[in-house]
Amino acid sequence: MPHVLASLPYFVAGWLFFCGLYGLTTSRHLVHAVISLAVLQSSTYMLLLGIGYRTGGTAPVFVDISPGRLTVDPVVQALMLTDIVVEAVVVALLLAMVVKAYEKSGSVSPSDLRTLRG
Amino acid sequence: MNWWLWAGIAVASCLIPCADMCLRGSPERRLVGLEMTSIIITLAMVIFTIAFERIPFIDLPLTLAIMSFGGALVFARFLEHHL
Amino acid sequence: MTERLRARIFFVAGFIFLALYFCAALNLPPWGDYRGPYGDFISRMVVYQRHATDAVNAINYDYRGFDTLGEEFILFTAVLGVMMLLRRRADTATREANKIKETRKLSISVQVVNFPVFFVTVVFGFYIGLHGQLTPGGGFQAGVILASALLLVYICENTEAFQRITSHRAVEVSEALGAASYALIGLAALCLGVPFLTNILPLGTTGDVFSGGNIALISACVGVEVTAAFLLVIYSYLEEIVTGEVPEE
Amino acid sequence: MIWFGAILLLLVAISGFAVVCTRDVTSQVIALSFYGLLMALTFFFFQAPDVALSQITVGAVALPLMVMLAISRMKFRKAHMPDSSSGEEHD
Repeated sequence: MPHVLASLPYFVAGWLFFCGLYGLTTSRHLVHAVISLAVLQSSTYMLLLGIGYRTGGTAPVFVDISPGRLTVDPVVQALMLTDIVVEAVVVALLLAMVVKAYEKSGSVSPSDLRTLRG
Repeated sequence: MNWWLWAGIAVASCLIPCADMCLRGSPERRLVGLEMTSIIITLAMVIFTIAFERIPFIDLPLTLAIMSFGGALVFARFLEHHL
Repeated sequence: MTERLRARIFFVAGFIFLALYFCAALNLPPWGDYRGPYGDFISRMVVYQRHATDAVNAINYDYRGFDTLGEEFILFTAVLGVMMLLRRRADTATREANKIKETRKLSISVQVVNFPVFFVTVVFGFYIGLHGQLTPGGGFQAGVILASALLLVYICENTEAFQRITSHRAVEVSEALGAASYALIGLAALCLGVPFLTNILPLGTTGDVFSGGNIALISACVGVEVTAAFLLVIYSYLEEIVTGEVPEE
Repeated sequence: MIWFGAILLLLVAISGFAVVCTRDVTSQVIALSFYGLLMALTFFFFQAPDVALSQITVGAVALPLMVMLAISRMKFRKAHMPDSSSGEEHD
């Protein structure tokens, strides 16, 4: 494998993390901040995908192949799988807080949440 | 490297104009790009299933085909009524 | 702190983080050169040990079942939070008294297409959920598919039916039951004198629908819970819009 | 084959950045859905079909749906309570 590609998924994961943080710090809309958080969370999927992949490996589903075949790592895939579904509900919880904050204060800007000021 | 893989790559390379449609412009323009994207990804997944010679993977494009119908209606309706 | 100052501080810190992370990533094992032992061990053993052909679901619902139990309770708690924040009418009597104000009509072609698609989606959701131990699938995905099938009922403007289904008490009960029965399956193993969440059911023939022992059962419980969870979340958001009234605080 | 995977990863990186940079929330939801579909294809290509399946169901439909429900509820509240922007002093 060419040397340029040897760390590419790790770079992409770090880049997505950076993008999510950028969106969070500069957001002027609470829903925008929540979506940025979802992008930030997807960086972990990229990292795990990069770690578990193996050149020439196939998926660990043994319906039509014999168990001796070289496969990619099933453990990191199991880590990702539940997290993706739970992520959607956690995003729903955060958005419920956003809706509530909007109903109380009439604003969606994070800088208008005066009670959060330290 | 077999021919199916090349075919899948050719279909999936159509995602680049879709990315342009989805990531710039008004919401309606983006919605058109999104529908095209789900069609192209369904096709690409079918072809990659044949290329990898793993038949159980065919469940995924099937799911995407079914879910994208509901997804399209949801997006269209919310854009029309509520947003 | 002004917005520009915050952005400036972020850019300094962010680029330092990015540079340090990229340096660290260069020393990770190269992509495609996985060396960990656990994945290989499970890939070789799963068919003999559990008679299940999908290693990922075998890990999720059996080898790492305790962890998935935790994840499921995160889901449960998050749905609880959404309902606490957004819902106001708890008792069924006032809920049934609410009139539906939304009377817009969709084009007839969409309504005609919707019914068969709803049917196919429900059947497909059951297929995905019950074949989790054999092919890619399982309870988590099946739950989302089934919930989106019921969302189609709302989309084709049959708002009354949607409200009657999702505001029914059975949805809340089945969410709680789905979460509880996962823990009860684990406790059943304890009653037989083996550790929590041990696979106690007969393993069956490899490749059969009734194989893998506990895996299919736990997957079904998770499917019930995820379906109910998504329906509850969707209805919590839509309640005001569907009933068309904003309650006084 | 590995070059195609690399291009796919770069496309994910670009569209992730584009999702974050979109300031209009309604447009951002659709960009997020595109990003989820692209992630699903990436998972599929790198031999993770289970993860791709949950990414298809959640990332393409459920996650954007949650955001749209929240936005539409906020719009609905705005349309039906014109005086709510004055701010009710709770707690």
